[in-house]
Amino acid sequence: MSFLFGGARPQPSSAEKIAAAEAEIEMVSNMFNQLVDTCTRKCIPETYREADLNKGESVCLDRCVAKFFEVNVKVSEKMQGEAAQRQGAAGGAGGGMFGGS
Amino acid sequence: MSFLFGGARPQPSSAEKIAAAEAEIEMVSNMFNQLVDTCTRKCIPETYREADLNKGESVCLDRCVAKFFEVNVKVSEKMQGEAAQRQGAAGGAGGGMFGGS
Amino acid sequence: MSFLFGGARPQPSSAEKIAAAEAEIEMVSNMFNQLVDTCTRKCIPETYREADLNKGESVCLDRCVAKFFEVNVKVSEKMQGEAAQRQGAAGGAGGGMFGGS
Amino acid sequence: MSGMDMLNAAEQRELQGRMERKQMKDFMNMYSNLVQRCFNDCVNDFTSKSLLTKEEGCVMRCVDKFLKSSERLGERFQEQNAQMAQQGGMGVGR
Amino acid sequence: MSGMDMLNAAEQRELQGRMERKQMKDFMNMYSNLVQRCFNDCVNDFTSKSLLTKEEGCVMRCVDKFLKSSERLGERFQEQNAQMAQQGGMGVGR
Amino acid sequence: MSGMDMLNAAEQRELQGRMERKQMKDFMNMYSNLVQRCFNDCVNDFTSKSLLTKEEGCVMRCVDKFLKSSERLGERFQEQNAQMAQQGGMGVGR
Repeated sequence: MSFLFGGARPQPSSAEKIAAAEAEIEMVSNMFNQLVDTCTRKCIPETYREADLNKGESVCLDRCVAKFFEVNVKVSEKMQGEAAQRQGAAGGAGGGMFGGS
Repeated sequence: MSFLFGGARPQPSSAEKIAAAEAEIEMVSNMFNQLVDTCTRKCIPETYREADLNKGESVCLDRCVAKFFEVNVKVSEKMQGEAAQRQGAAGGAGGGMFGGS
Repeated sequence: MSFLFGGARPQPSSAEKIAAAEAEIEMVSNMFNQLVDTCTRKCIPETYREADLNKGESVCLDRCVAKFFEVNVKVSEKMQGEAAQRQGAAGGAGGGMFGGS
Repeated sequence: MSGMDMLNAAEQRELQGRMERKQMKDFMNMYSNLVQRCFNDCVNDFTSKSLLTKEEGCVMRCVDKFLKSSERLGERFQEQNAQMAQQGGMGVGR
Repeated sequence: MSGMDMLNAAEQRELQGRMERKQMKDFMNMYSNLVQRCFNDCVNDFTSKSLLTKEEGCVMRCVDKFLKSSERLGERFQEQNAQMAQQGGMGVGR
Repeated sequence: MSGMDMLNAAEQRELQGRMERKQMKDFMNMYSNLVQRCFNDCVNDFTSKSLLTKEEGCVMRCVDKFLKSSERLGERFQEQNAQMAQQGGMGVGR
């Protein structure tokens, strides 16, 4: 999912390349699953009076996808910015559980 | 979990057979975990005044299991019916993320 | 995660030793993920008026970690106690889905 | 741009196999989420051990609506993704 | 009927090993869901850093009740499953 | 006390590799939980297909707050863990 975390570094072994591709696909698939979960909860009322999507629900789903992508882009830009800052600062206080590598 | 998705097709390699059996067990185990999650939320109040299950809670759990199975059967019948229809129609509009093979 | 389930038994093969170490790390990591999920829901209001943690939120998080550990210790002691009882009784009624060794 | 472009034929076959197992798993997860969601939203009467007619109707409409929603979301997801790939090569997957 | 019936001895041993690892994982998941559920429902006071007596009591009853529920649900699950297997060979597992 | 102390060098290397893959997966999970949480709490207007200014602000503050919370929780987690290891050798990990 290159739009999320920037370009890839050179990857040597075959197992590593497969693992990286697999991780990329898994990321996309997770993102889609969360999108389905989130957007159906936001747009589909829990009463189920009709089996079809009505106009309002359909439009809501479409806009929900657009906003979900926009949020993903903003968040990933923010996190890349912070990662770059941290690397620049080289050895600040932080880290915690997610500071590694 | 053959009651959910109909009979198995011939499976050649050993790895595939093990993977299929593993998937079957995992499906049952997932179903049980969801049953526990769902039925305890439906039947057990979040106050925990007593450590034992009372009569009302016990009966509720029993009925919840019966209804959960009934829903599983209905949903899987419905989805098998639709899959059959789709195969008959051979190349309709649908698909989306879940239309594949 | 030895504080949860008592000492380890002798483990022969290399694959088993790696699997056990992996499971231990996974347990800790799961516990931390649940801690993050639970404590942020308990302590961080969903309005996000400010980007920083305020004093009240920080203190709440600290106490939440302490209580989460305390609950883990109490629950694991209780379950070890019951497991010991069951082994002593050797062949009581129980078991269900979670009775197995 | 994407890691997948750098795989050779053997590596692609291996990846393909894993993806098929993943698809099966994904389908099962989708199925059980669907059941759980619809059960949760539709079944609330535990004075009987059989589904009420209105509960069954609710579950069926819920499944329909959920499948249609997933399909629509899948289409939009792919469009958005293709659009991002065009604007500055930031697409997902290939 | 079930995929498992077609495995030979070596395949069953391999499956057995995987199932043992899975059981360990399942137990850990069950344990951490239990902790999370009971913590969530019982611990709501963050003016102190030690569990209150009433919180501890609530957690202990919650754990008891949850284990008893799981056991009961497990028994009913297996009964239902056996029953389905009889009615038209649609059982789960073997 | 811990299982990890008994691994030889080759076993530790293998474990190391698995842990790196796990770390990558954990990071991705953390990222997507973060997105889902902040989207859920901040985005509630579907009369337009672009983020409102106030929604974007909310998401950015939510991300910040969540990262700071995770960092703080990580520190406390490690302290508690170290403390338990001292009191009677019941620590997690090494």
